[in-house]
Amino acid sequence: MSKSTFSRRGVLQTGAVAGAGLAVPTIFTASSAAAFTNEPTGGTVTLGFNVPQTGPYADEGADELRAYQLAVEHLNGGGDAGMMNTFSSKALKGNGILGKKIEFVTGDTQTKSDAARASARSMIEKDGAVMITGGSSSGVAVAVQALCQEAGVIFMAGLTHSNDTTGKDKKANGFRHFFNSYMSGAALAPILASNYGKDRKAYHLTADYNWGYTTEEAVRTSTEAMGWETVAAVKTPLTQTDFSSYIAPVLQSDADVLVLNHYGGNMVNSLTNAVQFGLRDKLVNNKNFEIVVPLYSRLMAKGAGANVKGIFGSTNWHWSLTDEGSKAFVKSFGTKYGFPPSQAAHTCYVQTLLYADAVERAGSFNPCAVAEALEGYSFDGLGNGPTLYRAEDHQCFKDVLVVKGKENPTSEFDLLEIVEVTPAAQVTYDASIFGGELGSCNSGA
Amino acid sequence: MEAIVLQILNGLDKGSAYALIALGLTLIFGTLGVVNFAHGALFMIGAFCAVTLSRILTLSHTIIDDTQKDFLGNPLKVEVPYVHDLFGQTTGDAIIDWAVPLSILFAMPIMILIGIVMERGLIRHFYNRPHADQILVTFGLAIVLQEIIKYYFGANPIPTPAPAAFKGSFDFGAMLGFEPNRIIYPYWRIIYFSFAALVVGGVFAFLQFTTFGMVVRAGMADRETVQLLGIDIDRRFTLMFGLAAAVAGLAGVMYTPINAPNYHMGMDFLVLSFVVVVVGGMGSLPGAVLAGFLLGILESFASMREVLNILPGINQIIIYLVAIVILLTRPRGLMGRKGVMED
Amino acid sequence: MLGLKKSDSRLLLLVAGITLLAPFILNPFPEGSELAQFNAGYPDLMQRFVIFGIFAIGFNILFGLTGYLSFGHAAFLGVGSYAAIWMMKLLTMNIIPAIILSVIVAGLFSLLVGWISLRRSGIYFSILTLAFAQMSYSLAYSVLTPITGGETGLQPKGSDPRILDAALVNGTTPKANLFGLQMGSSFDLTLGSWVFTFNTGFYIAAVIMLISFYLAIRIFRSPFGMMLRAVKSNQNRMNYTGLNSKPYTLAAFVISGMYAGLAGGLMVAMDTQAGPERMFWTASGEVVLMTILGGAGTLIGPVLGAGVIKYMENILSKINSDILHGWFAFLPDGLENLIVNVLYPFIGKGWHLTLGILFMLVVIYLPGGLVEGAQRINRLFKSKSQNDSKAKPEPAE
Amino acid sequence: MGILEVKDVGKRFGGLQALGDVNLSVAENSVHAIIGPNGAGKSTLLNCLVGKLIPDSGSVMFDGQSVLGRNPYQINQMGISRVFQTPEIFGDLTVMENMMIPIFAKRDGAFRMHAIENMMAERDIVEAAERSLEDMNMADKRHQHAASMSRGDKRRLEIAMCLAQEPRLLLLDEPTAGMARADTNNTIDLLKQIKDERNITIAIIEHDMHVVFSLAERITVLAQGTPLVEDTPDNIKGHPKVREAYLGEAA
Repeated sequence: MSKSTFSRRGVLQTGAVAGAGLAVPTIFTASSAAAFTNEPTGGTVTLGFNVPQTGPYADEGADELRAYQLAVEHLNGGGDAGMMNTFSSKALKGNGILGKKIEFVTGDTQTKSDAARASARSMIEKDGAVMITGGSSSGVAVAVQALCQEAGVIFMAGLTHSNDTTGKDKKANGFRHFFNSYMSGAALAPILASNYGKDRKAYHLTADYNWGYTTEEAVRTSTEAMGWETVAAVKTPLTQTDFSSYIAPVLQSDADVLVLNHYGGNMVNSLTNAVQFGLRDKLVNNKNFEIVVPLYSRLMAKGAGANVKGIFGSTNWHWSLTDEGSKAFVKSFGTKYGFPPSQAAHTCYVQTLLYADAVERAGSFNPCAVAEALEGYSFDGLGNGPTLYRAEDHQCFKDVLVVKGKENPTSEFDLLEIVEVTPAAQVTYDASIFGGELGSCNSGA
Repeated sequence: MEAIVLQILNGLDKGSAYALIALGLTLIFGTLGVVNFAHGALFMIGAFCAVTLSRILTLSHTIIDDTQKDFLGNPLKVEVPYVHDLFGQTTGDAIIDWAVPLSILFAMPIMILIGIVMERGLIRHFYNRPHADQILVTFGLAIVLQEIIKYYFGANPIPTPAPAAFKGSFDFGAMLGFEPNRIIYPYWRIIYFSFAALVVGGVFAFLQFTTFGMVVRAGMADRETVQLLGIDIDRRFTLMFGLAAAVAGLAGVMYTPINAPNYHMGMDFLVLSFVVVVVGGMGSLPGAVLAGFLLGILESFASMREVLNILPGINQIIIYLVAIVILLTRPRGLMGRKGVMED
Repeated sequence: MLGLKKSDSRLLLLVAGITLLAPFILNPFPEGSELAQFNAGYPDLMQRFVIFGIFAIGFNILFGLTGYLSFGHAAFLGVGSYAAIWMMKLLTMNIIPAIILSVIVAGLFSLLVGWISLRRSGIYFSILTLAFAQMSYSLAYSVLTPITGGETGLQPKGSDPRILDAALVNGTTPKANLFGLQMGSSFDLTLGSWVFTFNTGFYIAAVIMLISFYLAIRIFRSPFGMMLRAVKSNQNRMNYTGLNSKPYTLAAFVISGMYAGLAGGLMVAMDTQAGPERMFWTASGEVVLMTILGGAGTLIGPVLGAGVIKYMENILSKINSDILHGWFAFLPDGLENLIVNVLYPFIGKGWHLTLGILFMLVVIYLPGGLVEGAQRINRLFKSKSQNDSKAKPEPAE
Repeated sequence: MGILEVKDVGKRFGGLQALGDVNLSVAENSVHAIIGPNGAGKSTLLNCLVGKLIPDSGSVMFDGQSVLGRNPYQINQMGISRVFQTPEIFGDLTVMENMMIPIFAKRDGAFRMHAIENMMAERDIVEAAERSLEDMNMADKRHQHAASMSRGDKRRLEIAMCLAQEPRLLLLDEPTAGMARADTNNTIDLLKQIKDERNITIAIIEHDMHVVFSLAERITVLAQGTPLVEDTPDNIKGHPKVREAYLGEAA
């Protein structure tokens, strides 16, 4: 276990400013002497890892935290350097960022916007964090991203899949590596059409909140473009635990595919219920009844157990990928923690590396300089093939994985198998379709 | 028509879960006069009894299989459950497969014990405190219990499937003369419903036909008189608390195949089950059961597409709406006794 | 002073002193020391202390005085927040209209909920308020998304109309202000290795909290406050004394709802964001915990309780295992690991567990909350010193 | 025409006829006792007078106005105060505050929002309360919590609270139930004093014949929900019907 001390305010890290009675007016915590919020002036730089540690996504948060710790270790020159070896950019030297050793603080988002913002603000105001990253829901991501914009620090989103994060709620200081609902739909539709045919009738169950709406919309549009018909779309309350009364009427509707636009506990329960009802053993319109889950995560697959077998869905990344970057990451994560990383861990690790790299290339921690370095940046070797951080909306465009629940898993982590790696070009869309305004970057100065 | 039959089925099934939890709550309120916010946590602990048993049954030793590789390219470690060594592969697998039904036997003594410990150690000191204090201390207990479970089992749901024999669903429609595949219902849910009916019937019979039950019922009606008769009603009430905990726990055990258990499932059910108790009438056992089924059916109807098209969002609030209407028009609930916490 | 009794004036002055000096009091440890982890004197947390203090003071007017246990007060806070954020989107980023509207809207909503819920008392009242709050939460999260922003909530945007404000410089984010004074602006005072932050938003919220606290004292000491305590004590006698208890409880309900709305409006003013989860029933439970933990029915208790819970939520939850190892690094490795393993379940991600245990202990042993605890300790010392003086042998004459 | 006129009042609970055609007239400035064996309907009648129950039939007029359909607090505002069998006081409040509440109710009606005024600044109310406490010899207890007092003191406080409102009709529900003989005598003296000093009508429900015959000017005997007879104490003592229904049972 590493023995290091954490959490200093940037101002005092050199001890240079320590003079009695020196009063400095500041906006947020960027002192007027500094060029931007929380400019690191000492030998260290503080990053804020804001993940759910309590609440239903705590396990996902724990995995994200593992990835962050691993990334910090690698960036500071420890361990086997993981994906730094395969990363196309060679700016990172394993001596921290710009020669400053990386320290970090952690916080609990509780998967609530308020708590997440409180935690992020404490990292910015108290601990002097110059970048905030993490989160495992879009509500939290959008809320924290807006905060970081206001405070003048960079936000590197963790797991957030809603179109809104880099769509209508995009911000100049926020960056997302994870894919989104639109990409899920675009990647899934062709695979569904080729596996299940173009003459299908779909029944959507949709979680009744923003992410559910965008996901339903995305899957609907792209499957309808393939020739599918949408028979019905029913909204289910977020707090629902037993989905039987939503699933039972599906067979009466003449639909032959059920799309579950659910995430987390909702998805685990609705899929479990649907399989229980024996939907997948039925023949409708002389076709096998099928179930689709647009967004998969390994932890959800684990929660749903054997029910995921044979069910299609999409995912940002999976540890069974065989490119050099993924192999390097799986190896160092697996060696350190004893099990393969989840996609949440992957995106968090990559985001940390990308941030560090952008700072190195920009030669400054200034958020505006970092944003400029990230905008329109193309890179490779981080597990998803050639990737572009698009300047217009700060969204990464890269290959999307279509996966299927594995029939014969060899371990509790081996639950999904990759069916198709959908190339980035196929999931790219016009930056303006979701509205929103990026604004201009804020450095807090 | 089919849709309605189907939603009634659904409602009965949902309702049986509500009824079981509410029954336990009402037993505790009726006998001890205690409002127990930790009841949902007992339901959750019951479910985790099933998880624990299946963990025990799958306790394994590892053997290295050189022919297969794990994700890091090392030889695969294969876990072999001890039950395979003890009973052979087929019997062993069958035992693991039947973990949930077996958990009933496992959970029963544990839940009764937890109930008794809870009553003796904590609840007892709150008989004469205001209801608000009871709510608060049991609410605190619920937080503690769920955090402990989370510490050991994590936040992620843990799948605990039903035995393979109960997979799939039964075609009611075909039986009733509808088209096939229109009204199907999973076997396990049918079992859950029957199980709930059995437990409810059992509790009623126990209270109705045994001397123990008679004394408890008398105590529920008038505690002081029964004590004056020289009967140690306190000890019986302690046992009743154990019984109520067992009812909640068993409801939890049997629920695990329906939804994979997680640490907050108790809280998810808690608010709802209180609404059920209040609608049924504080302290009324038949009221709790009736209200459980009624709310289950209403909730199912509210989730129908046809209804949602007219009243969007009604599925989000139906339970609360019903509670508000009932409380305003019939404060003692559907079957509450007159004068029992009526205002 | 200000029409208060001497002891109440002293309490008000004490609270005012502590609040205004909070930046010093909450930052007792020098920057960079191991204990700096426990410093709470940064703007966000200081603001939250006073905002939740207001929320709890208001809740206490209802629960502490009348004994009606509302499990739905977070709904008023949430409604107030939405009102405030809409004001900021449509009218101006100046916080005054936002806060005024949030109080009014929360007051109207609480009037409606209270008018219905107060037909019942006891646990039925609790369930009714809970039902209203849960309905508000569910609807705000889903069907009302066009008004509430649903899961992602609402934030002010550059493209909002904001008819009273001058157009923003292109691309900048709108910031909450009081006639140009930004809520986020701070003033750092460095004394040796200590840094103290004086934040505009905190001081504005603090002044509002002090006013709220003063009003609460006035209410407590007024005939109206006495009537509310009479409701809690014996509603039957009240009715047979020619008093209609319903308007009293309803007034208390609306006042506490307005306090909640004020807190909600201030939350938006300090941190321009409103989301539905602040209406979830656990959020209502939180204010109950604050009030009981501090001491229901006492003046200072709720503020104290709010402080303790927010401190745990923000400070305790940030302690991770690395920090623990850092603290105990001086110990031999085995012992260090043992201590860390014992402590770890209770802090960081386990802070809920600590909260639950603390709460149970308070309800069981200190029904009067931390205030009762303080009184007991006080008495203990007093009687001890008395005993001491008695035990002293009298000098022989 | 008495101050309280009860005409043909009937009340059923399910199958039980609790009151049937009760007629009663209480003359102004008199002490009227209602007696009767257990279950005779005395408490039901009282509850009908104060608005806790609404009779199925008949009328209850107080000073020419009907009390039926009014809430207890409205009836109290008309000038009827009730003392309960077990003292109903504000246990969590101090004796002084207990006294002040009825005085406020008298002055301000059923509801008035005094949220900002200081309670102690209400000079006239504080003084009125102190006077009443002194009348009751309870001035030294004014800062005590009411719940911590003896039962006799609680009863005296309750009566004081009712008197502070200067009611025109005081209803007493077994005011000496469960009291020791000495306390009972004190209460009788107290009530006599009230009767002599103030122009007040008192209706009393009582089991204790000693109390009844010490105080009452007229007595109504209730049995099985109907009045058997109404007369002066002396006539009641020898009445055969009463003996049969009530005293005979007691003997």
